[in-house]
Amino acid sequence: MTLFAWLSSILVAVIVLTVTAFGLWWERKLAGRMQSRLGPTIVGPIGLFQPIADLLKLVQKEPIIPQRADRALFWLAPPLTTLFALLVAALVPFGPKLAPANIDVGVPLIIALGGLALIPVWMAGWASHNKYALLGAMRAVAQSVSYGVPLVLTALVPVILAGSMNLNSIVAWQHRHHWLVVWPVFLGLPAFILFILAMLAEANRIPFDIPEAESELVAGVSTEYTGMHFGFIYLAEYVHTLVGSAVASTLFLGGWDGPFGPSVLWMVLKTCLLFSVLYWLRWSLVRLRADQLMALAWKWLVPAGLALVLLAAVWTQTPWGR
Amino acid sequence: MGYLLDGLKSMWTTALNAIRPPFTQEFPKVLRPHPERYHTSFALLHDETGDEACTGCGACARICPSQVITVKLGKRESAITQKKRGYADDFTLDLTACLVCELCVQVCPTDAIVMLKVPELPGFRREDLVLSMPRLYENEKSKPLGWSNATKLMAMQDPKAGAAKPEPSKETAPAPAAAGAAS
Amino acid sequence: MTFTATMIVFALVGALAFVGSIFTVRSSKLVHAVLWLGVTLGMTAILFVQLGAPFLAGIQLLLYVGGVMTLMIFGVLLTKRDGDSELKTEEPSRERGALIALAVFAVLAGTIWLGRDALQRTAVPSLGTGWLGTSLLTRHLVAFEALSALLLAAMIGAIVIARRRDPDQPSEPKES
Amino acid sequence: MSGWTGLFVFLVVSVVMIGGLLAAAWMLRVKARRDSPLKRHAYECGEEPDGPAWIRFHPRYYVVALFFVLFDVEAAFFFPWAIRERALGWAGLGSIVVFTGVLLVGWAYALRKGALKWQ
Repeated sequence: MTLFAWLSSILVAVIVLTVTAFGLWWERKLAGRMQSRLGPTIVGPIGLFQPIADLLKLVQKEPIIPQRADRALFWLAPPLTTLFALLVAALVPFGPKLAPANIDVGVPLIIALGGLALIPVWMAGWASHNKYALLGAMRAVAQSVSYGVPLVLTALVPVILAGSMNLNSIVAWQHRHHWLVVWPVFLGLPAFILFILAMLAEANRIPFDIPEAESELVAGVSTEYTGMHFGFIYLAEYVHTLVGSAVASTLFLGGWDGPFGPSVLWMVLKTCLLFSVLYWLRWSLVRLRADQLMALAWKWLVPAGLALVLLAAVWTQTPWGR
Repeated sequence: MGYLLDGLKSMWTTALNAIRPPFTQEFPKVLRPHPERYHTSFALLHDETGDEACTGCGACARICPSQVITVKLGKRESAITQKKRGYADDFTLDLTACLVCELCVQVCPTDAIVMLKVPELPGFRREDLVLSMPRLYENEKSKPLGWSNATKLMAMQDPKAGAAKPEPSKETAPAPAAAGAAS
Repeated sequence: MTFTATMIVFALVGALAFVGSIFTVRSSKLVHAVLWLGVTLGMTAILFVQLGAPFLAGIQLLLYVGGVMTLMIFGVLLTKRDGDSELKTEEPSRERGALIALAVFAVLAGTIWLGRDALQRTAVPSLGTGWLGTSLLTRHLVAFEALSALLLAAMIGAIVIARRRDPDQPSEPKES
Repeated sequence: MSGWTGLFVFLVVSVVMIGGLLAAAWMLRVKARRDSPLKRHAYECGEEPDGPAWIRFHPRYYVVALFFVLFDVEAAFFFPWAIRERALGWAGLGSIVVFTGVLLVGWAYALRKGALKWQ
């Protein structure tokens, strides 16, 4: 059992980091094509080794700690962001058996850990002793705080329908019935869309990348960072998005459930597809303004999430949902 | 609502772009076809007798708006015609500040300086962009030369004579990738 | 007495929680104190897991480490400080604080010590989250509904306080 | 319990991986020959940094965080109900609707007073 835990943990961590690294390449390639460019082509066949080159470059850079920064927090924050973002991956089942941590309270724990990744982001912004970084950090916190609520509420929809907080049970329920986005479609689809929106906002991705709005805040939290520490902040964002898409496909798209073939493949396929859609969004949409974002969260998403939860509860009481 | 519609529209656009072939070409490996009068970097020529055409008069250095040309005049006997004439003892053209205005070509009394048809590759060091005399003569041999020299340009500007036209270039082959700045 | 992995983790986590709480009190920077508090709260969550209350652990992470920490972070940034000034606790109040802490510790330890037999006899049944939901909505329904009134009071109170300060401050964040 | 062991193991694995990256960055890092104080200035678009960055924020932002905590508390109470939803039936649903309704009064009040705006 313990050996299995070690092996599956190492496997999942390696898979997540590798997919993230090549997700970087894939994003640049995709973004290039969406803008009629080529994307990376030089390093390796069709630029495939670009992330490795990037990593090597980052690793070699000189770490600079600003004069008035809080040295310990400044140094500690970026690795911690990556750690928390990565930890969520442990809870996602990549197959009926392949989940490093199959925990009964999976859903609240995933949301809690995902929200936790925010504290080191704020630490980074505060420790930099830079106005842009602090403003970015404050925006990041306020934004994630607002989007945490719809995130929890929409995650409750599959919990109510499946009657369990265990992610594996939720997938098994979808396996027995049907994927949640398919039916009940009036519940599953809006919840899925809301979940994706909230997840994007929590991971600070476009169209909700207000905390690092380049045109206003230089680079937000990462303004003062160099080298691998900058890399960690960057990596955390990508890991967050990747794991977020994995969670979304687990909760709404049936997770490892597929008509044929190995279950891991289906999970990876769904995750990567969702990941690509998120990049498609990223390279198509413009950034919202901070106040628009807050208004969207509190005026629309929170009541919509509540309505979905109550609707799901009503649905389970009706003869069709029992 | 407007944001949603615009967002969907732009997503449609990016999706269409993604399945179209890209416009970008990989510059050093693939070159776009250039117009006839495309010109960059320079070369110094030899005349029909095989001697250096430059007489070191310095007209190019004087007209150059950004003063990137330095010519050192020297007088000596030609090794081929055994006549005493002017030579450029040294000729340097600094491309870092060159405007590519082609004035030096226009004023050259002996058609000694012409421009090249292939783009110069960027260099890794500043010295890569300074064209010394050996490099300028080397360019004559190794690079495709541009159409224009002083005589042709003057003929083109003459209102009476039918304007000379640049000949259509036969050469479209890309330059060897590494042969640019490194010499 | 044999040492199992569970016990080692328990000892480590407990020690970290202890260290965290000490530094929470001793830090001279407010932000450090808040972050150390976060460490303590997070370690408490792990202790909850070890005590067989995983849902409580999740909620601890979600509400305390995620929520209350955020709240305190915002709270810290509302305080007026001149640059890098440090927190100082005056000598007598520090001593008094230590005394009170010791007293509370003595009471807690004494209670546990006196009730040790009863504690060992009644092993806490692991009833699970579902049981919690059922009892909340049936037996403790009144308390549950009263809770919403409490939350409502907190909301309205916060709004009123935030709005009262409005006139004497410009809408932009002001530098101290 | 085994799931938690797995989580712990995963934590160890990720700490080792991130630590490895940090160690690699530490070993391979380039050291500048000369240390310039200018390099360590906070970035302010090339200007001298002016005043401390740790500024005071408006209490309005505190309200947003408080609302988050309160709604999260609400959601936390939803979870135990959610997994027993079918068994608790309409009565449970009714209690939850009342619970939510009371909180929505506060929400409506906040919206009317404009307390959740981020400016």
